[in-house]
Amino acid sequence: MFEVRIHGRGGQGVVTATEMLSVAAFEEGRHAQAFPSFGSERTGAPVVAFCRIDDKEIRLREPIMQPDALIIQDPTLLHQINVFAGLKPEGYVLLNTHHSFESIGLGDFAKTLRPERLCTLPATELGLKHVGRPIPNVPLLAGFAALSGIIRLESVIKAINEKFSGKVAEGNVNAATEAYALVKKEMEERAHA
Amino acid sequence: MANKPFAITLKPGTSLNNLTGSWRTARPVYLDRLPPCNNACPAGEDIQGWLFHAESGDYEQAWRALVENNPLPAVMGRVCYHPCESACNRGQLDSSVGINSVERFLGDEAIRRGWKFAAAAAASGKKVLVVGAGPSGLSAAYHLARMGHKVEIQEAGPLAGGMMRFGIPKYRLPREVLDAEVQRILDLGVTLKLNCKVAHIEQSMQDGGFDAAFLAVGAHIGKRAMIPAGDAAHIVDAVSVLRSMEGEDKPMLGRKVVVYGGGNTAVDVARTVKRMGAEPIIVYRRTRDKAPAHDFEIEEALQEGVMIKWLSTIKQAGDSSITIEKMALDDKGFPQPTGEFETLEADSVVLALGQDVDLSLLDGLPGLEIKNGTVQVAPNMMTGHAGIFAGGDMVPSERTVTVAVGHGKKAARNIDAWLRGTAYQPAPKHELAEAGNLNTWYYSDADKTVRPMLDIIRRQTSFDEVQGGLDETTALFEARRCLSCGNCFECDNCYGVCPDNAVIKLGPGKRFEFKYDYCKGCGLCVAECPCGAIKMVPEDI
Amino acid sequence: MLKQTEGSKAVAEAIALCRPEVICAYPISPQTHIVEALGEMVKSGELPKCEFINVESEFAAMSVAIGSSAAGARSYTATASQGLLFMVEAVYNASGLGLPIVMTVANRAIGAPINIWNDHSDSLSQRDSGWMQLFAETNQEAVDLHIQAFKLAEELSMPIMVCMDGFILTHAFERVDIPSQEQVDAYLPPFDPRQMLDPAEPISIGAMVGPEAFMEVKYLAHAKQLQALELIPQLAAEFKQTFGRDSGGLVRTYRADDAETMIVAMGSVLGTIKDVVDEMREQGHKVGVLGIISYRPFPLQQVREALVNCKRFLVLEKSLAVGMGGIVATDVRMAVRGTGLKGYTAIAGLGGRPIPKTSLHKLFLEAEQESLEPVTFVDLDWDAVNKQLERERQNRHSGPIAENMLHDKGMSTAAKFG
Amino acid sequence: MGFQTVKFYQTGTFTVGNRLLAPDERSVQAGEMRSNSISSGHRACQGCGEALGARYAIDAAMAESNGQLIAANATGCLEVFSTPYPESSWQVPWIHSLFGNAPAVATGIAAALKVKGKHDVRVVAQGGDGGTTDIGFGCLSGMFERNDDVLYICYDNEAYMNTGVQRSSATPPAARTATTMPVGNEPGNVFGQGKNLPEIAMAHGIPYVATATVADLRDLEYKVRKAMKIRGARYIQIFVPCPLGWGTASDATILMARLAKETGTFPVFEAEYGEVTGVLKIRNKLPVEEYLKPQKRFAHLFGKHAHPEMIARLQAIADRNIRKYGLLQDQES
Repeated sequence: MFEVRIHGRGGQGVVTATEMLSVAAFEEGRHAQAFPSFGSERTGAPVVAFCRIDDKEIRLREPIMQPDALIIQDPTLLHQINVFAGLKPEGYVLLNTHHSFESIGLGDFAKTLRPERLCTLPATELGLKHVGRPIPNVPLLAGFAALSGIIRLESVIKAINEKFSGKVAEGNVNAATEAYALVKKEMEERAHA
Repeated sequence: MANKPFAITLKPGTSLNNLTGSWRTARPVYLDRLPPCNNACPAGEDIQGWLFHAESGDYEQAWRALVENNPLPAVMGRVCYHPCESACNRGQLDSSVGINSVERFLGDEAIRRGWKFAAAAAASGKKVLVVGAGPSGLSAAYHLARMGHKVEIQEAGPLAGGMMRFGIPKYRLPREVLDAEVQRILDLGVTLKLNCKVAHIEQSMQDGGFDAAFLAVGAHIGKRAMIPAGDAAHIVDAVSVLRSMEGEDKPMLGRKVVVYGGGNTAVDVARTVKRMGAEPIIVYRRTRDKAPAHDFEIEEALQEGVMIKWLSTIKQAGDSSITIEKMALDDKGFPQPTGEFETLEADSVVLALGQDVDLSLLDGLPGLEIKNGTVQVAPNMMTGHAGIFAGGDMVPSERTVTVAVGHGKKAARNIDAWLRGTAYQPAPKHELAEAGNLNTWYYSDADKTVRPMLDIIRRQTSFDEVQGGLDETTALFEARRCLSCGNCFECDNCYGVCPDNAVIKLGPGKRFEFKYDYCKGCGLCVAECPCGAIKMVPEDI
Repeated sequence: MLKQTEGSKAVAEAIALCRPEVICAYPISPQTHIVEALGEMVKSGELPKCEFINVESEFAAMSVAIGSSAAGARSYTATASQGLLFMVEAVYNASGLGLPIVMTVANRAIGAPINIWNDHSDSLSQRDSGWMQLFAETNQEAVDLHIQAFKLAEELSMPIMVCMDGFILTHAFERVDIPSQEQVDAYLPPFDPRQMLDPAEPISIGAMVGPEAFMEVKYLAHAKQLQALELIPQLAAEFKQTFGRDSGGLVRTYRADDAETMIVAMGSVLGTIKDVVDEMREQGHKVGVLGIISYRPFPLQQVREALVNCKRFLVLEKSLAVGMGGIVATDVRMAVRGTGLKGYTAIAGLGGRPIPKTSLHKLFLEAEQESLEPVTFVDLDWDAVNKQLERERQNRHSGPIAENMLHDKGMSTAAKFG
Repeated sequence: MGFQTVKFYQTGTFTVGNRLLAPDERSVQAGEMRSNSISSGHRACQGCGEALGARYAIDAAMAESNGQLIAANATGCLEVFSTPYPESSWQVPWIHSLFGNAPAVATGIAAALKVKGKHDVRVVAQGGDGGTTDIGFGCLSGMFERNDDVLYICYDNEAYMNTGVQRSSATPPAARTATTMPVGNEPGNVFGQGKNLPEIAMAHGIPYVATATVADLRDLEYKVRKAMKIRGARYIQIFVPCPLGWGTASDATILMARLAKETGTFPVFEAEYGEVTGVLKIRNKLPVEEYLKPQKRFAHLFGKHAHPEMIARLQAIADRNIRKYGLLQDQES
């Protein structure tokens, strides 16, 4: 079982992101369970949502306390709560920022994790560029696909098309595609560095 | 219901099993009360009864109900002083119902449409002699004829009608109206012999083979007063004046005519001579409010230009003037001389001081009692002589056409009973329907309709009828102002206001019934009955 | 059709397949997504011949359903928590009048303190209301139970609550098989009301019943629920025939055959329990599970049969009878009366407190060792509780409990995740 | 108002029946075939205004709907006296659910009828003033706001009579009830509180709002029939005196209603979409004493320890009604 936790703020599509992640997994014939943290649903408040992916039926209903992957949609949360709580040592971290881990002061923390499983992505910019809204969730999902290989980009695109239609879908697909490529490129560059 | 939830779901209307009548401590009962109009009517008319039919526009039915008691509605609608209207409870609400005008409308309508009386009952084989074709005699003849008796009227005068013709001026009662109503009575098979003065009643009965007689000769002899008068003074009595108006030779009274008296006859004479071009002055010893004449008659006379000297007596009459003395009312309201005199121009003086009865036909008849110039009768209208009944002005009574008509009806019923060897038992009188018995909320506000009056110039110069009749709309309106005091008119209020549906509506004309199984005795039906036709009676507990 | 979808959406689709005729909606978390989805379906025409009424309160929601059901329409509403309590008078009335209304309860705690997260306090507070209550373990079961619920309610002319854990199920995206309209139509006949307000055959519904018949009326309601004990397994079997799935029924056991320690629970926590049991089984512990689906009527016999061969049982419940202990546990103990079985009660997950596997491992081991207190409060912060109790002992005016405890726990007013 | 066209008839215009009217102009209550929606044998007190008002109203609604009517009833006197097991007084399909939910139940019935295509079957909800102005107010307002196809009839007897005469928000100032006893400086119910529900209903902008009394049957029937011709939420408040609660004679029920109207204490009017469109004029204006004096609930205003100042305040309320609604014959309304 693979467990993903997504952090963000109300209005950034955190819950939608886990749902789309679960849909993407479903599209690949796997079982998935997405659920929110059931917090208050006000804009701007810290929000967390979860997604489990497995090849068999998922019965577990506890919150994800030791995630295999973290997607952090808003870097300002780093100063507010311990978003990394319970992260497994082999865990993946995808952070929405155009800075590096080092430049935002997470250099030391990053060193405790596997470097090939860490990545930052200017997802808000991608959202603005392709969809016209500063919503980072879809680019991050695609970036996560690129980073972890847990799901495929095609599945993310299917989930996008299930969730959205028309221009919004198109923009999101473009954003996802670019994000996927960016992360792939980043990972390759890092692998060759 | 078997498949419906137990107890929670119920069958409709099952509360009929719960007989709430057991809660009652008092029960409502329907009753009829005597309407004040009926109670006041000297002719014994069922006024409310005929108004009921008039309300729905069924005038013929209304007329038929009316003539059950009074065969002269067109006359009555003109000359009756309508005590019914004085008694009418509506008078306490706005103004009394114009019963008289509706009656006249019905009477005129009957003449116009030529309605006839219903055929007489099977012939009884009895013969009755009616003496006098005045209102009382005609009334008795009518009722007796309808009861199946053979009736002959013997009238001393040249025409039927009595005082209706010879006492009431044309401008109040057009003669064609009178003639029509008299003729309708004669059409029932009544024989009328005119110019046939009964000299001796027993003889006349014997001659004609009559089984009974009704005497209604009226009071036609004018009373005289002791007035010192010169030889040239022209003094006549009012009855003679009015009677002569019906003949070829009109009375010669001159220009200045003094009428002495304060009754309706005095006013009639004054208004009559006014129409003949004279200048009448009524001299009366008391005040207007003490005068026996109806105030509306005095008012109409004044409107027409009749002069009236109140609180005056004639002290002396000369050939072209009279001397009058001013009077003053004492503490008890009696006029007393003041010693103050005045002279009035007078070409003639008409005495209108009342009339006496010519009782000569009774001379020698055993068993009779005569008092104050009138024949005394028992409650059944029979004189002291068996089989001879009397009524109208010749018996002690208020001398009006309506009273006379009532006498005729009452006498007829008693004669009929006497002829059949029984006694007439009038139906017991219901308790009076008083204003307090009514819930007048339910009656719409509706002021009395005013009858049209002839314009004043024509009143002063012609004998055209002064007071007009109602047209159909106004008559209907007036009829519908009736409150139906004391008698159910099927307004459905009791049926409607019962919170317990404990009143059964039986259908038109059949009134209502209480369902005492359910009536809780709240009394709402009584309180909300407009006409006082229900009352509460304590239960026997 | 298999779908990856939200529990609420799946339930809404299932409701729509049942062809409801009147739906009353009043928003309360966490049931909102269900009626929102239904409202959209009605408005778009996707769900025809249905009146969707936005009422002004839950009391009105149930009252409207009472009216529509009494007038012969298949009627549905959904609620939770305070909403259920706000409609309680009408809840009792609906059952008293025998109206087969189906209501989803997205189970949620009851305040004060106000709390929007899951536990079973709300529907369990209505255990004596005369309504049937079925608890879903998964969203698939929630879908399936709603389809069965209409049939069950209308068969007996009695209302039913389908209970699903708020947020945990209602807001969870997971794989659900949504049946086809043909399948549902084959299973669920049109509503043929036992009685109906109809000018053609007037009846008076809702009489005042005095002492002379009230007990009989109440017994008849009880007797109906006893009939439901037979009907529920039948309908589940028929369901399996039509849809090819096991869903519903009165109870369901897991690895219970040779179990010495049985864990009894309701709702979604059964999934976590099963995972824990699997792990413990691997370690050689003879642990099994009894899931109760039908809480009302309570299947005393089936519970007894499921437990009679074990040595001890633990009832894990998301509800608390304050001043007494377990609510479900009381009924379970009633079922095994006379067997001498050892029974334990664990109160867990109140107000959305996570029930992690680790805590259950520990709890079940203690149960197996019979070292538990009769009533255990899982993951209770004894430190905070004891401090407050001490404060109250010392000072009558000790201040608001919740704030004191947050202070003790060093928390700011911003909630932690998890 | 429209029904006044029968004015021509001098006898019986205000009575239940009138033989002089054309059959189609006659009142429902005058008909031998009226539905008698509440049968005899109900357990209402003697002279009960509510039993009377309910039959008036429901019979009229039955007549207008050709018998296609369903009624929802709030808890209260009307419910208790009409349906104690095992007997029901109702002839119409009828349901009683709770005290405070009759409007919502009616909404549900209307929704069911709509969805089943039974457009000819109509729905009324009914309750007393407590069930309407107090406990049922929320549901009523909701029903109004949604403009559900329900005629709600409030039988207003100005207190909770079923439970023993306690104050409701429809209880008039100064009135004695079991919870506003005639003691202290300002005996009886307080001034300045309470709800004017017809006006609150009007504020919802619903198609039709009217008041009526059991003293004006023709007006009442006209309003019920008019309301039944309209679709959407409609509200009629019928003034139904209570002999028990008011301390009046059982035969004075209609008189009391009449006096309430004639003094201006209870304005009788109708309104469409929030605007007053007609008033029933006062025929003979009377001082409020005429209305108050026969009622024991106002007895403390008279006699040895009289409160003329409170009577004056009640008169002022009546005068305000008269001014506001134009209740006098020559007033614009």
